[in-house]
Amino acid sequence: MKFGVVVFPGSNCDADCHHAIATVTGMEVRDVWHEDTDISDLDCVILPGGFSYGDYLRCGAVARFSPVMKSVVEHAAMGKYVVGICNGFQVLTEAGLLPGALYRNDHLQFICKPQYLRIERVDLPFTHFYEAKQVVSFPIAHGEGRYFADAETLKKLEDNNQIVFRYCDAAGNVTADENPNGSLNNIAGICNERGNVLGMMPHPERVCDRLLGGTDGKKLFKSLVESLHIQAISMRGLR
Amino acid sequence: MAKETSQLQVALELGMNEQEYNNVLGILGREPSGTELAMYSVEWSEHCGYPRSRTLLKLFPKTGKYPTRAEGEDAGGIEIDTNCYVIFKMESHNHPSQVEPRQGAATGIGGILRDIFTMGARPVALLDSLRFGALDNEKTKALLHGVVDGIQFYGNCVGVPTVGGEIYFHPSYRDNCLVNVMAVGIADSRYMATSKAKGPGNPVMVVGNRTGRDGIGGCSILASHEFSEDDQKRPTVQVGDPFIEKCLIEACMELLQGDAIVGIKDMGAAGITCTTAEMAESGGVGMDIDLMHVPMREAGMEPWEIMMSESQERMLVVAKQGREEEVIALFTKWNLNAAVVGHVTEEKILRIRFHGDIVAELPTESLAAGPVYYLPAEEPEWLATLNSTDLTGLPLPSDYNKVLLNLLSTPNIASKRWAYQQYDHMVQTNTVVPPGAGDAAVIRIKGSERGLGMTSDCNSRYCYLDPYIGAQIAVAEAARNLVCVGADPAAVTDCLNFGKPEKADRFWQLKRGVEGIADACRAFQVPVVSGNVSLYNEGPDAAIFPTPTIGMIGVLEKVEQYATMAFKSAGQQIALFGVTKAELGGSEYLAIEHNMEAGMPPMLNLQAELSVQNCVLAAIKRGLVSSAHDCSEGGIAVTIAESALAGNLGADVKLDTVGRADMDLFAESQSRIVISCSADKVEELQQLAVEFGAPFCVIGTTGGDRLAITVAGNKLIDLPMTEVITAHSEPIFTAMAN
Amino acid sequence: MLYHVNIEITLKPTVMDAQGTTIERALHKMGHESVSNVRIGKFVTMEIEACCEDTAKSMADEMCVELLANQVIEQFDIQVTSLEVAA
Amino acid sequence: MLYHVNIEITLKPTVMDAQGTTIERALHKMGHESVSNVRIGKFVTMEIEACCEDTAKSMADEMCVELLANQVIEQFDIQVTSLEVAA
Ligand SMILES: Nc1ncnc2c1ncn2[C@@H]1O[C@H](COP(=O)(O)OP(=O)(O)O)[C@@H](O)[C@H]1O
Ligand SMILES: [Mg+2]
Repeated sequence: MKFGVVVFPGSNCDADCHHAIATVTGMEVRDVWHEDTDISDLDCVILPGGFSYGDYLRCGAVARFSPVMKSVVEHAAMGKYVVGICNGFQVLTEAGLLPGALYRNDHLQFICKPQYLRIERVDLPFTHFYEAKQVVSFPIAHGEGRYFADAETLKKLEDNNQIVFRYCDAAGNVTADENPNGSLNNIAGICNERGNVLGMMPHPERVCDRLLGGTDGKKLFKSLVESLHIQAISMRGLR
Repeated sequence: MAKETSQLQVALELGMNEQEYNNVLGILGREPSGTELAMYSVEWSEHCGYPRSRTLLKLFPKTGKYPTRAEGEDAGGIEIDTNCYVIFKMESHNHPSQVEPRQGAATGIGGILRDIFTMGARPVALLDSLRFGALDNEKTKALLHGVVDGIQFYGNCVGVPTVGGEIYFHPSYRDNCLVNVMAVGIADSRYMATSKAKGPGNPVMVVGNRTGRDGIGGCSILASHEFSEDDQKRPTVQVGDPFIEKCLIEACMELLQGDAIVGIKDMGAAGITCTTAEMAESGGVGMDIDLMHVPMREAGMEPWEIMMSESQERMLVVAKQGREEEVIALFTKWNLNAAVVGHVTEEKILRIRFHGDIVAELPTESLAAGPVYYLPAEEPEWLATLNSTDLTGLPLPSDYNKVLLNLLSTPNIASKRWAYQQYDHMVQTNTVVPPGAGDAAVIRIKGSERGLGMTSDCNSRYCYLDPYIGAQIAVAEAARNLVCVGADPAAVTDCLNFGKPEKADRFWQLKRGVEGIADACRAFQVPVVSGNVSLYNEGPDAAIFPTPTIGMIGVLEKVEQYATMAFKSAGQQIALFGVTKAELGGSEYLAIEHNMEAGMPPMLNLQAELSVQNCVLAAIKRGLVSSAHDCSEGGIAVTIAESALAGNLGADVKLDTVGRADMDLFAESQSRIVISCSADKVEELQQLAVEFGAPFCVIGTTGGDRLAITVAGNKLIDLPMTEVITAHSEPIFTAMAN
Repeated sequence: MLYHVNIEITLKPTVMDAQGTTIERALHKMGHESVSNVRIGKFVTMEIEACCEDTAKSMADEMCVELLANQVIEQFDIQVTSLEVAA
Repeated sequence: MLYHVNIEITLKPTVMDAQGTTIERALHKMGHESVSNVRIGKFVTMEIEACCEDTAKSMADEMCVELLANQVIEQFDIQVTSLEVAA
């Protein structure tokens, strides 16, 4: 069971993800330089936060053309897992692996703070250790996390239950006041139809240690490991 | 060269004086070239050579509790664990920020970060100490907005958390804001780098960004004629790119893991001039450089422009002969330039070539051997009267609730969340005590059980009233803030922001300030490992308040043993370490309610301070304390209010009187810390206090949704917490809302 | 032939432009009340070597679709001008 | 009269445009080798109610100096076109 964390020039949460996943899951984690194209050894690819290529032009716009992204697209097509966090989420939308786009926060400022999220789906490889509608606190830290999709795409997302996290208050109420960036429908994270690609603005890797004020993020990575187990077993079953 | 101007005129235009020009003639035995003059003018300037402050800086202690490295490099540090060094430094970017706040602040961060990683230390934290004019006018708001935007723009992208700092507002900074940035790095002593050039024949390389006409406006006197009327060609502000800096950090860290290089130095002021001169000088060698090989951003640059350029995100590297390809390959991997521009020479001459001819050729030492000035110092005549102002006759407030709310909402005391929530203060996943949670920030060090506390402090009003005591208080308060988060005060960096040193009263302030820092640091056994001097901070009518900003690092033996300032649960005991004195001089209360900035600053007894600090630190380590918060601006009333609002818990407190209720509540007496603890810990705390000889008394309990403070039997303060919270949390958001 | 290409990229009308409205508000506050309809966009200028104007245009178009614009939220407009007098 | 104003804001030629360089490199990597001199700027469009074109222009000029452009590192260019046929 192996995780890979992609390192683009300008990524700055790569080491954080590496550390969090290794300590929480005890699994093997390796860094993947953005020019490497062989990621066949990986079960799950993480696209970390940061400012890939300085976020020039648009966040994630240039990173999407890094050689590794071809392989990430194939990796996803095989049904393997991909998680994009913050800048990684932006890369996934730019690459078309997830619908919609992320742009400048409505208040036009970068914002870094703990943020309550409601978990909308717990039947996913990323979330099955959480309880339905559970409220968790993950930090956000972004200037361009405002989620947008045209009306029909948005309807499709809602109809297929592709919204995984929504910004909410401590009690789980999804209100405009709790929306930190103007995202449509308070969207903080979504998955693709197949449910193997996840994109989210909040940072689970930042809440994996009591010392840092929270451990709500652990279950996300533990869920993944568990799912990989099950997947491995069922695959063996097929032979 | 503009022929009709004599070289002496040029020298004067470059800010040299006649004596300095004659020194140059003496050294070279001939008329200097324009490039040579430019090089001497920066190397001998206050900015690089410290001719006016160098002698004072010698007063600072260079050793302390922890093994210290404080000499010879851009930044210094202490060893906090086997092979684990903390490297840190503070630097000012005041004038650039006043001209262009966003880029000024941004490039300030870029510069201080390079000072850290050039030594082989990975930057792990940033703090920024900011000072502006009164927040009531649009110009100040624009400056604050621009500076904070520059810090978030550069700091967030480069991936170093901004975990602390301070923001003060005072009219004396209206035309000269202060932007002091402190960077902290962690180095494995086995991979630490030096900035000494060694080994004749070794290649000298310029790596990182390309060189353009950034920040050379000051030298435009040297412009040849076809350029000189068009200053568009010479932007005087540097423009920073945090993405390039991030790549540069990673490339340098990778480079220093190997052994391909001999030395490395970051380019700051007068980039190639300073780095070649200082690396050669400290290595006792010379260099032969050909500017033709420097990677350029624009065509047609003149040699002196290339030598003076302050283009950002560049380093000078001395590699080992035959290893240059490795170095180039490594930087190319990160899309950065790397080019061999010359080599180290036996002979201690700095020789600069351009298009085949030699444009500068000077003895290496001569650049470092600049003049030293001993300036007259004189106490300002207005000070004595100001100090002896009689404050005993002041009218007492009629409504103490109102006074407390006013204090909580003055921009100097109100929450700075508006600023720090724009900073990524969590990246690198080490931030244990984030901004707003304690008196100092605490970060963990992955792979070590140690933790690091860090803070920056200076109450410049105290320094204005008495620079010696004010500077001592800055050191004492920084240490106290560290103690309040459970950290043992360990080492200091400083940034000396003062006025024009040629004015005797300004120089007196500088001298007394330095003496105050030096004496206080000795008392705390903390070395001054690094720092920076920023003089000539003057508005049209007066100098800024003297501002010797102190940056201090503390060590937590076990990072889990940290403390914060929030009351944790209802029904806990509130206690005070230290004593309140009958003093109001220099207090925020005096300024806000009586609009006076007079009297003497609070008195400071370093022994009393140490007993309180050592006692509280011991108490925190033993787990006796639920919260700790020191008394500073606004006095004990504000301290209690802040612990209450941070925990969203009320409090009921009873205080004795020193004679005047406004003193009991708002005096800024030093060496005081308010803690909370569970009732069953009180006795042990009492014993501990006796052991350490620290005054201690229980003053109240936590709980409820009101803040009540009774003085000598009269309930003077009684407010719903909601009101307290609003007063403190909203003012700066409101002021900055467009 | 060498062509100068100017590409204007703006948010689609259906995408809320917080920047434009904020700046409009600021301008009004500064006393420029007669200003309305403020919108912010970015533009990219470049030179393209191509056989003819249409090719240059279609190349620019391709670059916009691939990289320069994100058509989920943005629309773009391309202007091509020749930098040489046709032979 | 109502005027349409188009303001182009670019970095001064001597100021580093790392963004432009990075985008150019990306375009080359994507096979658009014939592209050069890529520079990126922002533009602001607005409508101004003014007595005459010159007034509109000078108002826009003021706005650039005060708010829209940072003249330390940026330069700007203003185009004014009337939206009505003069009476
Ligand atoms: N006020 C000060 N206190 C202690 N050290 C100082 C002070 N000012 C400068 N220094 C030290 O002098 C050396 C040169 O400082 P500086 O010129 O700021 O470095 P840089 O070359 O990075 O600009 C550094 O080691 C710095 O720490
Ligand atoms: Mg330096």
